[in-house]
Amino acid sequence: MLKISASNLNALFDRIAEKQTLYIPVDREPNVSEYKKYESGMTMSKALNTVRSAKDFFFPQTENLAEFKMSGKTIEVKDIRKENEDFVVFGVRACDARSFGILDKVFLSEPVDSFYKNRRDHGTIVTMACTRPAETCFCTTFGIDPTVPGGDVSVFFDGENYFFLDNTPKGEAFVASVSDLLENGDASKLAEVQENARNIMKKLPLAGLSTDSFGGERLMEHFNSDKWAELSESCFGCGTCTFVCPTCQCYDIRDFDTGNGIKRFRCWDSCMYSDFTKMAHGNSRNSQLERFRQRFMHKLVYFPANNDGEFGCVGCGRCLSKCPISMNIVKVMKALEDK
Amino acid sequence: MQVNENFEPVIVAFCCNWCSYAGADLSGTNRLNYPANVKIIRVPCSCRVNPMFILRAFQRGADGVIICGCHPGDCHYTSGNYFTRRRITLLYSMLDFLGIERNRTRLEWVSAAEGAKFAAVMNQFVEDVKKLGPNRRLEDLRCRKQ
Amino acid sequence: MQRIGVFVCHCGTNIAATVDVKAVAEALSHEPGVVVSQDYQYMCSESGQELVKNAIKEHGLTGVVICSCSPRMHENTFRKAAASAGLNPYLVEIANIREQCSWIHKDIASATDKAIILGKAAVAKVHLNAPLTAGESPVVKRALVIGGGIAGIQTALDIAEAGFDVDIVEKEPTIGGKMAQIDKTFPTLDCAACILTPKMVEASQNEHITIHSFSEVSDVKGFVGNFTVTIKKKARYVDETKCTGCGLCTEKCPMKKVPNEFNMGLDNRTAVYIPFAQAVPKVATIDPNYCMMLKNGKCGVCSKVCSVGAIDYKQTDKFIEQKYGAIVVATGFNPIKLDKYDEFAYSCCPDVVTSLELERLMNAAGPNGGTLLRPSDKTHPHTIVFVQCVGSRCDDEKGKPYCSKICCMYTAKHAMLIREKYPDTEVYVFYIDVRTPGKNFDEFYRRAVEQYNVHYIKGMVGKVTPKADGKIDVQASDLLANEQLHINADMVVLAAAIEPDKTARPLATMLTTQMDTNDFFTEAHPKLRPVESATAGIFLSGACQGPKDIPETVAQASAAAAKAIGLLCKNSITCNPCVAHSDELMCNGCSACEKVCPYGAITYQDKEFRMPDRSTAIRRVASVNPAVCQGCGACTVACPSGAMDLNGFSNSQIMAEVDAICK
Amino acid sequence: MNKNEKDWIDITSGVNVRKCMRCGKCSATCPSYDEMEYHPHQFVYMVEKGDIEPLLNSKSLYKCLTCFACVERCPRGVEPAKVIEAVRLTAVRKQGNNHLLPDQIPDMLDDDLPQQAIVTAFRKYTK
Amino acid sequence: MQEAMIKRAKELLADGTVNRVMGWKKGEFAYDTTPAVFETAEEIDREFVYNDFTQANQSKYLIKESRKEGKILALLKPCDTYSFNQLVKEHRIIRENVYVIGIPGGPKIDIEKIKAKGITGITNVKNEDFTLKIETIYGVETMPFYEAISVKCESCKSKKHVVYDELIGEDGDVLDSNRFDMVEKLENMTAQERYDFWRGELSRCIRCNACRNVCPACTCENCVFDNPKSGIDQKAAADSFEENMFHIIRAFHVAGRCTDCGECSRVCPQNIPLHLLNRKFIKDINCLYGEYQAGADTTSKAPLTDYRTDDCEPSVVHERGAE
Repeated sequence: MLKISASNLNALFDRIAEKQTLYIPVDREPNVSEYKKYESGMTMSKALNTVRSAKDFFFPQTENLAEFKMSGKTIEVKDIRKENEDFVVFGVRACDARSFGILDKVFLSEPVDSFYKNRRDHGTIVTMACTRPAETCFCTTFGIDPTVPGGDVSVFFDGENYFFLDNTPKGEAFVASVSDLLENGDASKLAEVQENARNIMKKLPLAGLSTDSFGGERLMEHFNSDKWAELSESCFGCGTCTFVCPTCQCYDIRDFDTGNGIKRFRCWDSCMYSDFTKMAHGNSRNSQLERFRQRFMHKLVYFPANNDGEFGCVGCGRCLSKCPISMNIVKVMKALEDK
Repeated sequence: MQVNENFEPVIVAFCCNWCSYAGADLSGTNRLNYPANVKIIRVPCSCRVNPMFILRAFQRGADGVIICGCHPGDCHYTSGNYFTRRRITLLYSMLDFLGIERNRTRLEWVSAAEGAKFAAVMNQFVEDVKKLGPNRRLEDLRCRKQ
Repeated sequence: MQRIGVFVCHCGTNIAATVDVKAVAEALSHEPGVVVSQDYQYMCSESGQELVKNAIKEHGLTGVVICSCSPRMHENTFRKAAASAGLNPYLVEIANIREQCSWIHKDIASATDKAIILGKAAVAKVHLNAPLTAGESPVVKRALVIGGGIAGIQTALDIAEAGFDVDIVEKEPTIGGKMAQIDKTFPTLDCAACILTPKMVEASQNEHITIHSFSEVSDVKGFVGNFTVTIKKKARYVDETKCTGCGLCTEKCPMKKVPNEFNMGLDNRTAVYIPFAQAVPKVATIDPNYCMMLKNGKCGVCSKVCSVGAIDYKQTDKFIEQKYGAIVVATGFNPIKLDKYDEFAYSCCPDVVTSLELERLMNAAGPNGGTLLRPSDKTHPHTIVFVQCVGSRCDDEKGKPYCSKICCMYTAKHAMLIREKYPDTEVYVFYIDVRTPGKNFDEFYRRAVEQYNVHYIKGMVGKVTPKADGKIDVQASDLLANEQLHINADMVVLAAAIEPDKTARPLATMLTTQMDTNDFFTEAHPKLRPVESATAGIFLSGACQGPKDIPETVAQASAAAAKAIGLLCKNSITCNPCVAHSDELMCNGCSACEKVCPYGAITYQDKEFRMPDRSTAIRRVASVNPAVCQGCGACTVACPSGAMDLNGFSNSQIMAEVDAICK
Repeated sequence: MNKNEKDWIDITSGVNVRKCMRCGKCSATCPSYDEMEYHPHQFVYMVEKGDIEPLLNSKSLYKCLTCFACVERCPRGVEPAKVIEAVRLTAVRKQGNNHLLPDQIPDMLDDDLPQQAIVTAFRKYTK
Repeated sequence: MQEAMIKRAKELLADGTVNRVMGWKKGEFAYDTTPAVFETAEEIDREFVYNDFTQANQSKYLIKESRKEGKILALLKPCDTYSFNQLVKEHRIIRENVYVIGIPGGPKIDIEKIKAKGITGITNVKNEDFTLKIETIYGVETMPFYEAISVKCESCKSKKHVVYDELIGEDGDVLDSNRFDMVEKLENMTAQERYDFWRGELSRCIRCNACRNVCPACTCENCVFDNPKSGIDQKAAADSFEENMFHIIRAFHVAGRCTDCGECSRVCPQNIPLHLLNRKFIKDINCLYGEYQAGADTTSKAPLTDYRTDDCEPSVVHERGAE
């Protein structure tokens, strides 16, 4: 397997950054990491995962869709679409890597979201296998093996060297473009590292969590559950869970009058918000209970119902650590599951 | 600081109907010059000026915002400008705290008789804002003129 | 879709000389919604207005922008023109391109650019203008006068004269106030009682006047034309309707050692009393602090002697509620307390008196039957020293910063009266300045000096020391002679500063009227609206607004009456439609707006609402009384929810202007 | 008229002499009035005019007992005693030396003299 | 402490004083407690928790809860009592429908501070003599208690309960807090430095609205930022201006009403020190208009709905500190 030693990693980054924009996770504060555009000398974070997910690169929080301008009494529409430049996201974890599959189902099915597709076409996802999962991790619940992270290229770390495994043609091209920096290496230690990580996963507090009680066929039962009242009681209706979630894909389209023309943009929206999908008649989900239920029903029931049983959650655990009042999908699943 | 001679700042002035707007009228009646950069918005009382309006002006490309009201104690509505004074003091303090240049904001008391003061205040304010250059710290890039 | 007309005025050359008016009209014609854009020589002229009116009709305009002189000049002109053409007058906006553009700029290009921007701002605003209708609110044809002194009496008589019902609320058992205590009046030296008491009687007999004596205002609600006032009628333990004022009870009452407030405590009265012979209403009152029957249930003499059975020991405070269209405040004044002025020995020497006490000492109905005697030993004083400005014009917290205005004149009066009646008495007046503006006032003062030989000395008294022989040493400076004087006096009279009555401050809170730091009521405008408070429907009469002598008080009382009559004559009041309004669905009832409203126009109500989730909820929400709101907008900024907005200057309108200017 | 001197007195006394409304209550109340050539109100008035030279040369300076009766009673808060004090200080400084030196004190010391008097004397007669 | 609270809560439920109890519910881990309403003694026995991690300010829930049938028991920490009082003052909470027990407050622990040490896989946290013993799947770690104290508790303003019907434990005093230190430090920076600082912080904002939705002073029926009619509604921190606008206006709307409970910073997923904006206003109000603590009572006039005729002019802002 091709490898690079940990000490040479930055040389690799420099090389990538010569040709494309490279994003790597860096520490903002100790063990709090975020993706940053790579600049020479940056150190990759050792934190397990970034605060915000990697979906931002393909489905940014806001993006302009079109522009109009009133000149006199006529309206001129400006098409601002343009081909994206190539970029690389390095260090994506297995959970986030899986989330692209979920987002693709939404944005790449007909009608194709050309803005999303443009970014997907030009972005290379380099993943990083997990060795030290946290107590909030539950990706295995959704059948994800964090030691085999996927993406265009999977990267494994055995403590000394980073090993590269391409999974797609795009990944193959990527590895080829940096192959002169890589060398063939002994990957024998990797299996041990992976086995070790898998064993830890089994010991995690949420290891026993199962999706058995969920899926499209359980719609009415869960929808009508009397547990929602209690579960949603303390929800403040903020969008934290939604915005840190790698799979949440809802957005709103708005017009912004700049004074010199209109910019039509879309921005993330959250089904937890009181004005989500507000229409002329008002709001379709008027209570926080309904809104709260919507978010979890979507991930656990509606999404699998429409997508061959695939759940809309990847178990990254971000919402577990970020919810202001510590209410989250795990608590919902545990409350609703068959006892 | 270098002054860009070609820079013509956009200045929004909120003037209360009873004193400052009349003061501005008086400076016109007396043909006292002040730069055309200043555009006045008439409000019933300085206490009608919502911090939102001030921020909105900066968002949309204003380089300076000035509020003018009756002198304390002379408010047509007896107490409006006292509230203005507290609100605007705190708002300006917050803008300062966020690192926005101090001279982009001002509050002045101009009575209906102080046409000369109105012109002098505006001349000074425009000059101060010119020295600062265009508002970059509190603008909305989307609104920048192409 | 809006159909907006823009009309650019040349104002002769006033605008056209510096602003290219044709270019302005051309530029504005391209603004969204503008269907007609014209310029004209004089837009405010008859034919200019015709142009606007015709355009409104011809193009079916929904909004009009006039680019012309200041709105303070002709806004009303154009609003009226629009109204006559069938357009709501509040759909007219003015862009001020004269005072704020053509007159201040010399460069045609930049002035034209600015005029276009101002025009665009007005167009942007007029897009959001809403038709407004001035509301009307009915007027209750009854007035309340608070205070039954000469100010209140005069106001009440004048209002009654005009045919309106008027109630006087007086906190003392009788009306009459301070003037009833005064002996003679300057500068004519006629007897105060002789001119006041007929007015008191007239008030009591006027069919339109109701006197609530021994009563206080305890609550005021409502607004101009429609106040609801709760009046507390304090228990006087005597049935007013039965008492004939015969005075037998006062003669028989065994409790005779009650300090007589009417005579400034210089003599005593009984526990059941009638303040003075000409009291109106002439009804006895029992003082519960001294009445033995009320204190410990032993006595009951008055009840036994009263032939009409008017005594009622079980009487309690009664509250009556009444509606009024106008309220006149006439709460008057009091001399300040002098206990902080140790140097004048007022607290320790009975022969150091205030001027008001001297009035009683000299009054025929006073404690000495009109003979001036020293309070200490009832001997005739041969040397009397008057001290001016005691507590007036004082910078410190002991006194008042203002001039009490009346002291110079009444001191001259006192000096003159004493010299007239007791020519053997030497009278010294220590003054800082003698202030005598007023008809026949200076002549009066000069008479005191020239004809009556009163010794006026420029300088202040520094120290008053009672001596063992009963005399009083007055140490003072004569500034003109530059010497220090010691006068061996028999009496010292202090011209104490006057201050507003203590009841005025809580009353002002109830009325939501403004007061200055000295607790004088603030007039709506110091020159042009001197008898109105800033709160509509509340008028000011007499010394509650500032120190005044009797002629001035009466003049102001009649002026306040005239203003009140002007209001009461109307069947309804037209309200300014540019007032605040609350969006009840947004309001969260936090009370911030109420706290900043200078007019008390905002009240809260619990209302039932249908909530978005189809449930119903009782919510506390603000509502603005459009008759009271003056449209300042303070509440709109205090409201964090954005529930409060102002007609004519709405958030969206102002922001549209901002946007247009910054574009 | 010595403007500097007047400014100096204004500063050292901390008194705004223009607040005086010429009522003369300070002089009326002054226990040392008869001892003085210039009286408290004159100090205030003359300092306001800038007519300071006569005051500096007058014994009146040292007649003020600093009893503060004038300060207490002045209705305008002018504080004449402080003005007199400031003039006195001007005089002391002008002459370049103190009127009282510490060395002289033991000779002058009277056993009955209260401590306060010594302190007061120092305040009055030294820089 | 937890036992005493449970005992008293059950008593009050049993004697009918209240029909509900507002408390905290145990989570999946040692630290993820959730505010919850309990209706039965069984629920309380099973799930009620009060420990070093029960940080959430519960006063905001009481707006809704106090409008329901019957009386609710609120267990309020000293800081929560200020928020509660302020909400009573603003007529948001119906005081009669809440039975308040004052309970001792923090210092509470911020789990993020433990995680910042690189400690992960946390299964339990024990406080043993001010040393935290953190059990993880990777072994046991220790750290000093004080290093894990949450930001809001680090600069606690008061240990005094300003409102309560009864107390469990002792009442404390208003503290001489260091809470303005950071504000002062920023004030002493140059304008450019301050600008850079706040750009660095606010540019991270993702407009999740957690700060606003958790804030006990933000109780509008409909926030201006959600109301298209307000003209300033925004859904996203689309650029630097909107980040500024949102946080300035929010701080302004709560100025004089913010009780400095610190929830805004606690819940921010991006760790923006939002409380500094509120503290800046509190500090200014204290300096310019006299000491004022929102929530300390229910009668005083709030500084922004009050004035003095001799208030300072806004120019003081321009005349003090560094430019």
